[in-house]
Amino acid sequence: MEPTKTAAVDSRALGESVVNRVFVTVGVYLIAGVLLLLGIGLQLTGAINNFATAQNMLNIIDAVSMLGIVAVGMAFVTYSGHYADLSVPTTMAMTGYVAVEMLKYGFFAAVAAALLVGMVVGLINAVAIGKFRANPIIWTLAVNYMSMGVIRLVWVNKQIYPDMTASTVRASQMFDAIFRLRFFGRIALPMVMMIILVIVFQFVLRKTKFGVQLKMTGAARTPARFSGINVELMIGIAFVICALTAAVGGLTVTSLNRVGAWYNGEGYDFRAVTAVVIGGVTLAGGRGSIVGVLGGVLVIGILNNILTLLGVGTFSQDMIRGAIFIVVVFINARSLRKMGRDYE
Amino acid sequence: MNNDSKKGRGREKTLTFIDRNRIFLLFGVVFLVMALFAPRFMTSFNLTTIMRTTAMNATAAIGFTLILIVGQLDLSIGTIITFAGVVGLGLKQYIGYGGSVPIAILAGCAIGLINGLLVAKAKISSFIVTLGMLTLLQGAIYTITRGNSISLSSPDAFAVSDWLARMIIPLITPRVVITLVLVGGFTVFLRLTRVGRNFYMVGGNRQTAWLSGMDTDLYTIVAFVISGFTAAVGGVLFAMEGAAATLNLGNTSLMYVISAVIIGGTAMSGGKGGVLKSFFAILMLDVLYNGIILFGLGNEVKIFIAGIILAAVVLYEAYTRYKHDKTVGQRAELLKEVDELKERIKTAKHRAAV
Amino acid sequence: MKRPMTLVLVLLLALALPAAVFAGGQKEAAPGAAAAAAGNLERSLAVDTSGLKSEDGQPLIILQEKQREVPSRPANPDALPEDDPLHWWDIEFAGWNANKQNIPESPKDGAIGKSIVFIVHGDHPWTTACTLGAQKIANAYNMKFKPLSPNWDLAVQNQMIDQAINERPDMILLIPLDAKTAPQQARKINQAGIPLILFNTLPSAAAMDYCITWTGPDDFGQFRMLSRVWADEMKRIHGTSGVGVAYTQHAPGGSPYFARCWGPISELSGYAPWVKTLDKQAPGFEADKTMQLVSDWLTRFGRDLKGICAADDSSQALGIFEALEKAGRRDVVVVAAGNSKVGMDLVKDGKLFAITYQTAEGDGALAVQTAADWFNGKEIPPVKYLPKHIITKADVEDFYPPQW
Amino acid sequence: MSDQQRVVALQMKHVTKQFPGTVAVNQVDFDVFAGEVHALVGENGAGKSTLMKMLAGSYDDYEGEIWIGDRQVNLHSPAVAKANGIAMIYQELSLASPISIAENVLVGRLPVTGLGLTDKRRIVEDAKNALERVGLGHLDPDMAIEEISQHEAQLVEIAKALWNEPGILVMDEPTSALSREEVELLFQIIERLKKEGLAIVYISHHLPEVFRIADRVTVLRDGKKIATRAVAEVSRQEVVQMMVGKSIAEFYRHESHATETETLRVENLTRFGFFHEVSFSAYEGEVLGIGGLSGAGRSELGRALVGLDEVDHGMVFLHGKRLRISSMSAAMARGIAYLTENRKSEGLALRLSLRENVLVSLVPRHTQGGVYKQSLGEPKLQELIAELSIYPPDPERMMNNLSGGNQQKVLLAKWMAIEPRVLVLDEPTRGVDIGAKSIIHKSIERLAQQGHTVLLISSDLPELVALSNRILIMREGRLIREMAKEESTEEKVLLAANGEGV
Repeated sequence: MEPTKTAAVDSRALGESVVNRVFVTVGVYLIAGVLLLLGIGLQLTGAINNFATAQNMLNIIDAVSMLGIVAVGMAFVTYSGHYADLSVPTTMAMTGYVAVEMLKYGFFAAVAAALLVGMVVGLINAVAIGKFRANPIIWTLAVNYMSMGVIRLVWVNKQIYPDMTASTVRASQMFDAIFRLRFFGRIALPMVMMIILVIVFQFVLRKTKFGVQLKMTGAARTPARFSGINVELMIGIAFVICALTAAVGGLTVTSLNRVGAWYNGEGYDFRAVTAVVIGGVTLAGGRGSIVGVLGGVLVIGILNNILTLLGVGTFSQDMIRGAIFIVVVFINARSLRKMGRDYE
Repeated sequence: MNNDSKKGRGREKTLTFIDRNRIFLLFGVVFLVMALFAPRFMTSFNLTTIMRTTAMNATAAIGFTLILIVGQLDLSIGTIITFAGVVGLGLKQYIGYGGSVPIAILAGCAIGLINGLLVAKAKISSFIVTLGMLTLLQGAIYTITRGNSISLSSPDAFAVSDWLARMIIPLITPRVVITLVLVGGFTVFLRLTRVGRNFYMVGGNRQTAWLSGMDTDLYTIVAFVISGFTAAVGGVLFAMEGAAATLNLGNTSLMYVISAVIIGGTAMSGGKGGVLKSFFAILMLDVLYNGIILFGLGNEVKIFIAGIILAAVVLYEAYTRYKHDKTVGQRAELLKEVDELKERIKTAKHRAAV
Repeated sequence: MKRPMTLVLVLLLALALPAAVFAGGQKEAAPGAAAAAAGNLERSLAVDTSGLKSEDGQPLIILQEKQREVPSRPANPDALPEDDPLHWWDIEFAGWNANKQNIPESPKDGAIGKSIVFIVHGDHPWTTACTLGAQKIANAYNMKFKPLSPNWDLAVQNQMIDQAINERPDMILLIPLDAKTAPQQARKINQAGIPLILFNTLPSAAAMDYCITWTGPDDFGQFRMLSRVWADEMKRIHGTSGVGVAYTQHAPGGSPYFARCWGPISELSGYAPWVKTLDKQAPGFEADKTMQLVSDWLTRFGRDLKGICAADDSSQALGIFEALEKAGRRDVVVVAAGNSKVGMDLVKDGKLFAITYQTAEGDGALAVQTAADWFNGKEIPPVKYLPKHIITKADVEDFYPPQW
Repeated sequence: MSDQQRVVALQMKHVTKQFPGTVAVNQVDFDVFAGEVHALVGENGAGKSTLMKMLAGSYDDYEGEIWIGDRQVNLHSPAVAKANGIAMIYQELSLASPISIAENVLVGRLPVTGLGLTDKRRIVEDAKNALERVGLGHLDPDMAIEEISQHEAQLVEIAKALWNEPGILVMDEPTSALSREEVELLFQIIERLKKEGLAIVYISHHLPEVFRIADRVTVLRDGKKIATRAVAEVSRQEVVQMMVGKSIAEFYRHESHATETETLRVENLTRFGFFHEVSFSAYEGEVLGIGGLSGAGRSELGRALVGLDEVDHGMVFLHGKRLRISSMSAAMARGIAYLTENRKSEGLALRLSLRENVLVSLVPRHTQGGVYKQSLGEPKLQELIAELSIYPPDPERMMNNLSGGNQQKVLLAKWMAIEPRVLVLDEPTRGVDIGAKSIIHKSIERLAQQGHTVLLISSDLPELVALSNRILIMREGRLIREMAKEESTEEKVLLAANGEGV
């Protein structure tokens, strides 16, 4: 935050090196590409095998599709300049519980109820953060505690099973299918959901009134307000979207685990933020894209894949992941600054 | 500017004073309730237990408070706690506590230094840096220990842990003393020394601080180093008292400390807050939890109440700011006539109606 | 302006001290006094818990007919290679060579009316079941039963131990949060002169010196059993050539992390040397992470991967199956620990070949039963295992409804 | 100024400072005598602020020599600058809002006791003294900056600078947020400091002020020094010419386009504690000036008109129809817009591009069936860039990389884009150079010509008088007077604003 140089700077001056330009435009996909090449290279040297196969690529996407679903929603919060929604994990768990409970009224009741839970949590955050400007990190943390408390109080440390609560076998089968349904025998439903969400939200972010106004809101809240934008609403919607995707993610995780448990969704908060930020959505807000977030998610997937194929232990993987995370963000921020597209 | 506005400000000031010190009141209330109703709460043994429980997080909270004061965030304290514990005990069998403890603490500082450099010099958001560091350290811990938590069952190790846990006088054990000394020291440092005040200035307005000749980067880095230091101290002492370092020693500390420090009244926005407040906030939470256990209630209650308190505090702060923003700049002399004006409006409406 | 605050605090402490004295005085008149009543022992001995059942219809307490025989400890286990069963002696047989230190004498006045504090490691459906089982026995003896759960937080568990000591119950039963921290915890309780029984999590040897006994699953033993069944099945399907296996490990800290991976490895090194260990990873208890891990394994090892041994039969097992489904690999033989509902359903569908019988209720029950026996003055062995049993499709039905 | 006291306090010898792509300050010579006020004028981007930041030690890579008295110094960090007795008063307030006034004033020089611990009592005392000097004796030094008003803060800023007992005092637009009274007070302070032998550098766009207070004036243009003259020997016109390079009339009274058709009527509009019972009407093609001291409630009135603040009482009519304005977007939809006085904090998203900042106002209008079509705004954007000659004319350029003047043009463009029927302009030319100023004035006139109604809130009296067809005077939250164009002169407005004269 050193005094910023407002003196007119003309484009010749700015460090528009090829690298920067490429990075700012294709952003994270550059990294994804590099990783893919790395993988192929390793395969050629025989260090790993079967990397460049359709099967493996699908595995990678499968592995991250749930993370993707959540991250896409989280992106809106970050984009609105509010860092992260830490209430996501418990929201996921709670939707799981409620959905499984509601299976006794059939599958669709369950899904509806789950989304309703997401909606409610989202609205709570929306009011507190959007209207009263509570600090997003702390507030969502508090909400996370409270809803966890609620879960524990209501379901007293029991976990509940779809096939036991469901009224009909069909209902529980359908619930089971949320994660397992496959198109053309291989394309899993979560993958499809992720892709659809990415497409829809990319459109929302870029082409709709909401998207454009959210950008202004995220980049500069007060000026946005003084431009006739209903910033409270914009931020509110962002949090609701986040909570809703968390609900969808919660449904999927619960369907995968075949059990409503409070540990479903654990760790998804920071994992999602990581993906979002790697994907080029800056914490300063108003910058980045949903497609970029998809890229971020893929980068994480490819990285894990390569490391496991190399036989790197789970724990060493964390170290590498942490380091790469910092580096990527650094490069991204730096090239933005050099391009004069941003300042500290 | 006339007397009325001055009076108004006087009133405002009293309120802000209460507001600024709310954590002490909060602590008082919680303590009183427990003292009166919780069975066996008021035994010197139990109170000592509370102090001992407080020690680790309270120590870590010192650095974290400082981090918030300079307007940054440190998500890595939890893993630093663990890391220090693991290093401190892991190296003991080779070089003894005399060597391993300093190394563990230095390690903490070093991690803080790296965080600080990345934030201040590479200009990456502290949220990112420390989040990455969290993941990285977690991996490092598991890798170097190969999944073994570390325990010492040698007599001298037990001797040390007994010494640390020994009750000197009610409420006070050596480990508690160390914590209290650190808390006291940093409170004085931040409140009463120029350098200490400068941290607030850096957090309050980085540019001002820089223009008044402070090396803001340096202050930021130092804050992170101190955060690493206090976390490490907390971790290694805890591990020594337990004569064992588990690999998730500090996992719960991060959220715990964040909540406490915020409840204590230190602002995420920087430039506000204090170590003593954070300490009492931690103490308050521990008293609360202790009481909850004494009542025989489960975690669900504990988690829920923690959430409520945190939420209440955050909302309260947000709402007061919300109100403040609405009224800032009002003219006292105009406010005086508001009632009379309202009256006139009402009658006018009335006449219109008739 | 600071004064009011300080005043409040001073006032509080002023209030506090008399209260402390009062509470302190009252403390001595602790429960258990009732137990002194004559004839209590007889009545206690008369109580019969053998009839009690777990939710899964199994008897709550199945006593091991014969205790397992313990090989003599090698001079220096760590010197031996990791795939040598004796390398793990200190973990596997922790407690058998314990030299007990000032263990309190049994009052021999009967278990009825005794007060026990029951500290587990953290909230989990397993824990809930375990506590339920313990409760059943406690009720049978009409004990004052206080369960505490530190929610997987070591600092909190230590605090709970202190508070338990402060309550001065007749006995403390403890699941150490971590094997390595157990000694100091046990030692503290021991020094406070309160009888202690450790259970479930096998602590490191030093802890055994300070407790009456340890009760719980014979993790190593069970996995040695499991691994043999597993090897046989793989042999039946794939023969003995090119059989590679991988392990999804338990979370680090505690014996399961080793028992459920090195148990089989060291066992098979003798029983079925033709089984090659390809990899072992700890994806945590998250289905999606496990799924990714196993998918990558399948990519990496392809057909060489013939078997997977999971440290957990719910999330991990599910993850494994989603991965196998996708790869269309029905031939991989999978075994896992624990009998959660999810796991048993998988066994029923023939997806999971075998799981170990880990009665959660029995775990808690055995601990309390042992406590009762001690109060009743019975002889207590240094280590008391839960029964070992391997559940396969053949008998899985007997274990429904699941405990959790 | 007699010769014996002409000691050179500060001398800059052909100093140069380059930014990537531009030479902000180019071979400039500049000196200040002890006990004189040396004004530094020039358009935005002329290099004034850069030159001063150089003095403040903000740059460690300038070229050339700087002499303080007879020592050459390297002002490579603010610390060094302070050590050499240089104090700055910044345009953007450099105060830490969560921190107490006292500590802001005494920052870096907190009094300490023997133990090296800060001395609470003396902190308060010293702060009080410092505040006394700028007429803020009534403020409680323990209050946080965020609790006091903006012009109070501006004075605190000055108190802070003076407290360092500098040998050289640099003031960058010190009056931008001050009311007339406070400006007078400031000038008295400056006079006193002159007598105490301080060397004062005074940067301002406000030529009247310059001619009122300065002894010498130096003109910069495009980073180069044009000339240094004694104020006594130069006329406003000449200075203006030197600044813009060509001769333009600084102000011109433009003829009225006001019609009889009423656009806006306000009745008893009241926001408790801010402004009470304000009533007036404005007509098509009229520029309606609103004069008064800062803090008189003018901005609040403007904000209320567009629904940024909710109103407690009163009615607003647009073309005779009662308006119930729930939000600013509603107001915009009805054709009322408000240009804020705080360009940086409320006006522009500095991280976003020129295009995004201008077109944001058009987003609702160009959204069809939920889809926003940016392309629809393109022609308008180009047109406005041309009309306001925004430089550089690159819609992709991030706002932060534009000079203040151009930023202000963009802000205006944002509101001209929606062609509002009523446009409320709050200090439309604050801190803007003469070139930009005249362009903005032309656009205002153009709006009027085309029948828009402009409410012009301005503390710049010449501007207010020159542009307005009528002038309303607000004082302490009330509308106290209306002046027809004929009778309105700077002096009358000023008197009225201060509650004097009839």
